Amino acid sequence: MTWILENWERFWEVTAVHLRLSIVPVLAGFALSIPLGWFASRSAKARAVLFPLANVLFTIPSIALIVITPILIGVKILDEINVIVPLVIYTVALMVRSVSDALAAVPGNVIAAANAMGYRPLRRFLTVDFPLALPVTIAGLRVATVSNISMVSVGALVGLGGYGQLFTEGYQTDHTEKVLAGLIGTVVLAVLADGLLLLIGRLLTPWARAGR
Amino acid sequence: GSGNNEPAPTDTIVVGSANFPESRLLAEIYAEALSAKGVKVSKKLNIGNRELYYKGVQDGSIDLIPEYTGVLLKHINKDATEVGSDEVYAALKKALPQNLVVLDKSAAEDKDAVVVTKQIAAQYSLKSLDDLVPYCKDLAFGGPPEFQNRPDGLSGLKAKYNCEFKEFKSLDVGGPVTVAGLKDNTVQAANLFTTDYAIKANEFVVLEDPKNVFAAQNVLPLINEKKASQQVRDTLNAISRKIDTKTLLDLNQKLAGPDKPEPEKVAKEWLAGAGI
Amino acid sequence: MIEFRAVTKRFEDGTIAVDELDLTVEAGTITVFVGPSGCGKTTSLRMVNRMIDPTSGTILVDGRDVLTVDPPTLRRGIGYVIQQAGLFPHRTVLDNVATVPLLSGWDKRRARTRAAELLEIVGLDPAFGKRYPAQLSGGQQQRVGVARALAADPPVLLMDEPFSAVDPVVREDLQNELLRLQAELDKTIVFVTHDIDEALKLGERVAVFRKGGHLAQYAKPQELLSAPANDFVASFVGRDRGYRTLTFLHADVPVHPVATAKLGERITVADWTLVVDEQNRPKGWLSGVDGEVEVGEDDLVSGGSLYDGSSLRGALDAALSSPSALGVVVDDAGAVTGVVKADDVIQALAKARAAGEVPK
Amino acid sequence: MIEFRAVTKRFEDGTIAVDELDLTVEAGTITVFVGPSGCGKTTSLRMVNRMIDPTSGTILVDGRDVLTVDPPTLRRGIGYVIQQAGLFPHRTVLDNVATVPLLSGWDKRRARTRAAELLEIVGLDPAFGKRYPAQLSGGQQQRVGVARALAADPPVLLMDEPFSAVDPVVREDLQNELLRLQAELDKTIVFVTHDIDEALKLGERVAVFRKGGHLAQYAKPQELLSAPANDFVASFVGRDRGYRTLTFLHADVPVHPVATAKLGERITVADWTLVVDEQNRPKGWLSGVDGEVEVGEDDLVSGGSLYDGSSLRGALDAALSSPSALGVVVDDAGAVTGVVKADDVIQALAKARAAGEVPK
Amino acid sequence: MGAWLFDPAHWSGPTGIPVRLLEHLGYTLLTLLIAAVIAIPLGAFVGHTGRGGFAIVGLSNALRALPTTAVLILVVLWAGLGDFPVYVALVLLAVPPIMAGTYAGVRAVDPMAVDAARGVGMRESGVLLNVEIPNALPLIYGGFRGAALQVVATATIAAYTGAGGLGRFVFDGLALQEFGQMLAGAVLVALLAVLVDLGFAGLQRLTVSPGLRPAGTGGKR
Ligand SMILES: Nc1ncnc2c1ncn2[C@@H]1O[C@H](COP(=O)(O)OP(=O)(O)OP(=O)(O)O)[C@@H](O)[C@H]1O
Ligand SMILES: Nc1ncnc2c1ncn2[C@@H]1O[C@H](COP(=O)(O)OP(=O)(O)OP(=O)(O)O)[C@@H](O)[C@H]1O
Ligand SMILES: [Mg+2]
Ligand SMILES: [Mg+2]
Repeated sequence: MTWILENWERFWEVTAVHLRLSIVPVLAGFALSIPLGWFASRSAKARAVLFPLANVLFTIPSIALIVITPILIGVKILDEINVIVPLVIYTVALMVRSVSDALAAVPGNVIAAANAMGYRPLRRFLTVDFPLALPVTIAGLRVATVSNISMVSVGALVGLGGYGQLFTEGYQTDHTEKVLAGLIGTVVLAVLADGLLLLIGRLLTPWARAGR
Repeated sequence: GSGNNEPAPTDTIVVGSANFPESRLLAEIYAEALSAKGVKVSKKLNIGNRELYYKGVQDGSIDLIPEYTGVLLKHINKDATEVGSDEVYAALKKALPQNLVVLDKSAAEDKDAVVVTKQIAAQYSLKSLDDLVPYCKDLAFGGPPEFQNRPDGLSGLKAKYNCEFKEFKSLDVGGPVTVAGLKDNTVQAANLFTTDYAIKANEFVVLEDPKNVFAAQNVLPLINEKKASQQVRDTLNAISRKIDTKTLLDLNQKLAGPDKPEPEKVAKEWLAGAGI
Repeated sequence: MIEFRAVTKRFEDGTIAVDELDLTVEAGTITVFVGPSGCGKTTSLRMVNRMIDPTSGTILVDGRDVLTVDPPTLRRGIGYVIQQAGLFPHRTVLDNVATVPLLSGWDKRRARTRAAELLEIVGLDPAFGKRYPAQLSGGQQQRVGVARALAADPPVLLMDEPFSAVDPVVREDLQNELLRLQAELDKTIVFVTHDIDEALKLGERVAVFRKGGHLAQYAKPQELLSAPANDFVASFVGRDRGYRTLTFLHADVPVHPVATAKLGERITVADWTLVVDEQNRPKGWLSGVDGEVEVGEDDLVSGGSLYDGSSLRGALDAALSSPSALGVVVDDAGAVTGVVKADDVIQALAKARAAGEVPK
Repeated sequence: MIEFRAVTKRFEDGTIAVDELDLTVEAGTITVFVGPSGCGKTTSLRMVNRMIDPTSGTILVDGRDVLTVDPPTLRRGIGYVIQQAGLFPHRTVLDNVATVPLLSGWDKRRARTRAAELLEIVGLDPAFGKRYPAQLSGGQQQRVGVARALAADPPVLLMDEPFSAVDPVVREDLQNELLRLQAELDKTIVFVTHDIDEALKLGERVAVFRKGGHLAQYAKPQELLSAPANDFVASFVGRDRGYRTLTFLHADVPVHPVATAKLGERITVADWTLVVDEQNRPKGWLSGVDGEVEVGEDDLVSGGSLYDGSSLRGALDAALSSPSALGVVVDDAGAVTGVVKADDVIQALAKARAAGEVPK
Repeated sequence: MGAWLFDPAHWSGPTGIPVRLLEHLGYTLLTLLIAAVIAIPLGAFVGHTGRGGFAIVGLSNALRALPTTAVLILVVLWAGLGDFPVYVALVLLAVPPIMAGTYAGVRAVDPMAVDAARGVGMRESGVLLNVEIPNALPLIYGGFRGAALQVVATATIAAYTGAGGLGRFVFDGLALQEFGQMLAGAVLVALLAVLVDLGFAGLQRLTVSPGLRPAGTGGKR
């Protein structure tokens, strides 16, 4: 803790990087997984392809992915994109299933009622299916966000890891406090993000707590 | 300091470092000195290993990084055989691609070395690698993964000393895992760097290398040719003149000290003390 | 008016859910589809608003072939109420009701004002508007479902077992409410149920389906009871169909005078005497006693059901349930006007039959 | 025998679910708890096997205070059947039924043999034993639920709305099955429902609860109908209570001879003639015609319900539903034995009343 | 990559692919075993009592946030080299999904079945062991298989501390600039993950009651 207080500026700096590197992939991955999840919820064939694919993508070691990404998309080796792309992939791999499950769990009679009232598909998805899928989706998003915050640290490999920097440095200098500082930072950030999403979820789904 | 994503303006020098304390410290010294001279500097420190950051130097992600003559030469040219300080330096200059240059080399050396604990040294009466030869086959050796295949690694030890270890354990690059491995006797000999304060702190014994398996490793700046203005060259060369191995040892000791100061701070102090 | 013309629905797996259905639902009436589980009631209903498209045949709503209308547009003009209401759990009651007007492009304020009106029409306090569906009882949810279906003032209303999830008491309330609404708003309603009592109560006409999507009988309720087309219909409408037929008969039954007495009076009773209160409302019966007695609460035998002049069924039950075998007749204020006898009811039934008022 | 002595249950949130309940369930009978939703039926039932513990008061099962018995042990001696059966989805039907014997330490083989027997007892093919609950229909699941509860041969059976999730036809089957079982096995059964018809049909005695956990009336079914304790009970047992009372009366009604004719015969009919088939089973009525006619299918007026000699209710309905006002009486083979008249039923009722057979 | 992967030299000896695969599998299985022993009782208990659900979800999310490498390093610094730090890091990784799956599974068991279990006279332990857990198995497996995927993927970090496993190929490939080796390592990891998942899918088929299969696969209806 004292390390954090004494090196507040540095800590704040890595925190900012860590935040940026985790928020961007979460948002991008979430946005991508909505159409994919929707697709999976509608088609057993899509599920049969997407879910195992997601599993396999998820198992690719992040180090490998970070090193391969620049070769695949042709950017500089030290670009943040090389951390962001793998994290987006992991996020999508995690979220596709959540979104698909969430959409599949929307009660059939509600969907029937919406159709019967004359909703067209897009509007129905945006104003009925998706809002009703929010609680489950957000539960998945919480997991994905937290995992992302944890995984950003591997970016330290290319000098980009946010708190991951503190781990390498602390480690190299046998400086446990620094490692702990990064660890505490990561967990606090994750818990805050988790809490924030929980809160957002509650605000967005006031009906979920209505009634008994 | 840490990277940000905007491409650095052309007049700014991006200073990088590898992810070990000495490299970071040297980078801080370079950066601090340059900015004191009014050069615009940004830092991108702690980039993994040479494989990664050298690509960064090549593709222009970073412009300047502290390097070691021997390993850099081997990195560029696997088959280089030079070992002496000046020969290595000369070969290196020749081997570098067009857009990169190295400035003057310093006297400071941070070499690979084979290190054993005091107990092992006593048990087998070891002083130099020659003494180790009869026991190689009984000992486990720890080092970074790349040590296995390098000419200045296991293959060199075999070729020049005919020393083949019982087992090789992939550990980290002269870092705490290797130190821990030595301490808990997981490995009996290991690859550390000569300026590592851990050697002193743990009373490890550095074995002499009479047959020069390990090439000279003089510290020097590797820089993008376009960014190497005369002012920059002068500043960095001035630094190199002031650094010797003793300096490195002292600085590393400071970094490893009980208060674990930030390299930036240590760099500033040293620069002030050195009058640069 | 809704017309099914030779409508068949065959699902992909080969199930024939509806088979050559010919049926006309008159405008401004409640038509009920009944039948055992899986007989094609829901399928028939959902073909009207194109939730399902028929395999062959034509469905006309007010003369227009539904297949020529784009489904969302068609559906906005047809109210649809389903079991357990199918309310949107994520919207307030008011916004649930305002759904169709909003979809049809009304502005928010107008849609909400209309929704609030509708809540009143279905008998809900507008204060419920701010709640979420989960905060309502089953019966209240059903009312919201009906309000939502009525929101765009559609001439046609489809209701698929809307009341099956609520308890019997609330269910009766909802049924009465629906009859009242229909009388007021004059919609064309198709109502699906598998409860024959509900069908008989609500339907101006009742279509009895049997397995395989066949129409077994399509008739007025009294006709189903008195002249079931076949054994299937007869067994489906169940026991008690003679008794139930009486529900639909409103023939006059002679009302006989009855001896009454007030509590505390001293009287001599030879036969059954009806004890009444100050407002002449029945309190119970006093059976024949010897000599003069003071009329006390304790001597009363509690009475049977009361007959308010509605149908022969009420008259007969009043007589059957009365300890004196005399059914007490009351006026709107609940005051005794006389008694009816079971024999008279049976004669009235015979007369009604002779006059052809009971369908054969 | 189950005794409730001044039993009160007040939940943590202050709800009084059961209020000072005093009630004795006789051994070897079916007692039904009815009442509107939330009136404390389930709570009362669950206090018997200590799924809920009372706030005050005592419950005795066969003379033993249940609070003195450790709940799992107590429960193994009391069968419990709940809505939708509550079967264990992960166990086969046979293993579901064998649950209690296994818990009580029977060896596996014996428990399974017993379970197979029980499946037969509740009318299920033992081949169902290998299936999982999800592979059964609702009605079959209910039977398994009953079999499971019977497995340890407990003297007492608690059933909480066990049949409410199945459709009306299956429900009637299950009710009949239960009556048969009870006659065979002579258990003490407490049965909860909110369907008054079910209560009247199954209960030897019926306890009517009202909101707040009060016992409104505890009586035999016919007494509830003919002498409801108060307006709440009267309105709860509903309209038609006079007519329903007839269900419990088995007085003799005179059977009159009737003119019959066979299809294709040439006859002269002056009055209503009952047309029968070769086995003397009723086909329909032929109304009075002038001159001689050949009896053809087309001239028949379809008949009403048939009277099989059970209760006065059936007799009256047969008469009321018949186009000739004559209720057709049939024997077990379905052959016509004569006709009954509504008047006779009404007289039989009066006689029964006079004889005190109808409770006051 | 293909060249590296199919080079027979890489398929034998103490540092060959089969040995590394087995080592990796070993880390994975032991980790999962330890994690299951910790997480299943915890999740089941909280699911059974219904108390502390909020805490369990929060805790498992917080645990997920722990960067595995950092934990590994920290434990190495404290406890020295060896397998111990690897297992600590991997177990911490595996616990959250298993715990969350178990909790959710037990919560999702049909309350009617649980009520019936008490009603027939099962004790609380019996309710949990004989009804709740068997019925929660599909979701428990869900969490478990998720954890298995993550552990297989992450067990590569064992190489970081000099231990074996397929991570060796990834780390060595990286250090030696042999992308073929690195990619081969990654592919082998993915392959092993698929195999492990298939294995657990088979185990799931064997141990989950057919009565719990989604309608259609459980036999005729
Ligand atoms: N999408 C479908 N695919 C195949 N068969 C179907 C489909 N929908 C309904 N069926 C079948 O068509 C028949 C009629 O179904 P429908 O839902 O219309 O019956 P219902 O009379 O409404 O029954 P219930 O009273 O149970 O609601 C049934 O046999 C049913 O299984
Ligand atoms: N655990 C509980 N905590 C608080 N109140 C409860 C609880 N269980 C039941 N109640 C309340 O006690 C009252 C009686 O409930 P009970 O379940 O016995 O009614 P019921 O007659 O079985 O109703 P239903 O016909 O709906 O099953 C109700 O008001 C109910 O809300
Ligand atoms: Mg239906
Ligand atoms: Mg209940």
